[in-house]
Amino acid sequence: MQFDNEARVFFSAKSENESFARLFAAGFLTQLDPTISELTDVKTAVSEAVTNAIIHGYENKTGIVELFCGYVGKHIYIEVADKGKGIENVEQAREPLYTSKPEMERSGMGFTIMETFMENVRIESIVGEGTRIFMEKTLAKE
Amino acid sequence: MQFDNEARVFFSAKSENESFARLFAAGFLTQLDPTISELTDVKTAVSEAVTNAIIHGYENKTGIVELFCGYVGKHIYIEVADKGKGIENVEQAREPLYTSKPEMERSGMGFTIMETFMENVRIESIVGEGTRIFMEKTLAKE
Amino acid sequence: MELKFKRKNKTLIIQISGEIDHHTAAELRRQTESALEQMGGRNIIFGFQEVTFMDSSGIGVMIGRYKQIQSLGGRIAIACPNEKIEEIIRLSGLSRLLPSFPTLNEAIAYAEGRESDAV
Amino acid sequence: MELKFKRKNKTLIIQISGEIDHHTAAELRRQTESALEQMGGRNIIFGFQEVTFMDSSGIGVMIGRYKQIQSLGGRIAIACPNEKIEEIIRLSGLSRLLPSFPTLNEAIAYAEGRESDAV
Ligand SMILES: Nc1ncnc2c1ncn2[C@@H]1O[C@H](COP(=O)(O)OP(=O)(O)O)[C@@H](O)[C@H]1O
Ligand SMILES: Nc1ncnc2c1ncn2[C@@H]1O[C@H](COP(=O)(O)OP(=O)(O)O)[C@@H](O)[C@H]1O
Repeated sequence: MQFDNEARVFFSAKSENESFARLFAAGFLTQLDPTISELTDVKTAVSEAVTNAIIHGYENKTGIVELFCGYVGKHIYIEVADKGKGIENVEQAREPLYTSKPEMERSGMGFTIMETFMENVRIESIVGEGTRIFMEKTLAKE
Repeated sequence: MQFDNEARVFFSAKSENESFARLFAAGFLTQLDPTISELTDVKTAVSEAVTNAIIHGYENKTGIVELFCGYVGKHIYIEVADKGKGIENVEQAREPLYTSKPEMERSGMGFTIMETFMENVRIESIVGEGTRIFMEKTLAKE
Repeated sequence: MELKFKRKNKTLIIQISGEIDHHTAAELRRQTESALEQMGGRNIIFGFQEVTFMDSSGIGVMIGRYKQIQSLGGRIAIACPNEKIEEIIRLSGLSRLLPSFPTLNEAIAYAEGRESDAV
Repeated sequence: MELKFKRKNKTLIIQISGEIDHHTAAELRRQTESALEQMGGRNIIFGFQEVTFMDSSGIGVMIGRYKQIQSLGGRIAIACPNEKIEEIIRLSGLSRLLPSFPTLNEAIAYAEGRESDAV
């Protein structure tokens, strides 16, 4: 895929980096002059996926999270990936309110929020190898 | 090297991304609670190195710039790399006011600024393969 | 994220400013529990006036507190969330358990069981 | 980066706000040249009051303008740079060609050749 502009970051799977990941996505995409609402949608979806990589993928152990942002015109592409434990049942994971970690006070709303705030959310996951989330969004043209 | 926290980004060699690169470094390092002066030093050095990768390394053609930020305690490590044309004479390149592109109104102060605002600036460059700049800085402990 | 705690009648009011994510949610949970212990209170109001960001980690914390409070017969309400945060609460189907109000006074009235006063 | 141009006597005053880097320097150069053509002026003052960041690309643009202006017998001055930006100017050894002043009035006095007025 040929992007107009792209950035791919690899960072430590630490919860301090969740806000950094949002800043990264927002900072890169401001070039497209998005609305505040669009920017919040992307930040929220990125936050969900990055948090999942840290707490579910790596279960708070060390690891590296990958975050990609790219765009063609007003169409943006986001990927979030980890090389953690993977998802056994992707259908179940996508269900609203389903969480494998209720003891950590997770709400099970992560994927639902990604699907609501972004378009075409795709999950690729192999147990024992890791997970990659693909998301897209078309920004309003002014 | 084992870092307390690290982030490595690869982005398109476009001048729009110079401000993004500064935001990236500043956003990552705010976790260390630097002074505004320290943050400006790092942003300025990153800006110089990233600009050099874009205009000298790739000569404004397409390419990917790499920027790494990591820290151990209050000691920070920055790397900026390109796979561009490389530097023939590194000694000369480091000289204040030397520039190979005076017609572009370059001042030749890039490396001098990196050396003033950061510590241990090291240049690795191979003609035809690319350039990698290493910089360090120890932040004041409060 | 920064928190300010205030007790009014039987209600603990928690004014949150900044971002609520998984990283700060742990702190929100810890401090809310210790404020409940030290300051007491049967109801909780989360003041969202100055919350600039929240993801589903915030929902998790609020459901957790709802379960605690509900067993004591108390109520939880959310005051002044922005539009996007209200959408996240609505999505989670929590609007009935954790209703949102545009003003702090309306949230207090609900929490103290005097809805009609505020209307 | 945003630019505001004003003409005062023989001096073109350019108020810059935002960040000056290689990306914005091209615009600073272009707009300064076209303002000189349209509005005239023998001297230039770069107002740095609202400049939040500058790297060596800014030095390049200012040296370029210095060469242009000098050949016409004019002067260039910098008004209200912050400490870090002054350090960059000093490093480049440009303080004599492009002197900095803490106020716009002092910069104008220098540019118009009436330094003594301002002291
Ligand atoms: N990156 C990941 N690696 C492994 N498992 C994941 C990952 N992301 C999500 N999951 C699984 O999918 C479930 C649902 O995720 P989500 O909807 O985000 O809810 P929550 O994070 O609140 O549990 C998680 O509880 C977890 O079991
Ligand atoms: N990444 C790079 N790739 C190739 N050449 C470089 C690179 N960085 C610097 N150089 C060379 O070193 C010279 C001096 O660099 P610098 O001090 O930053 O000044 P300037 O960018 O103003 O020319 C440049 O003019 C260029 O010839």
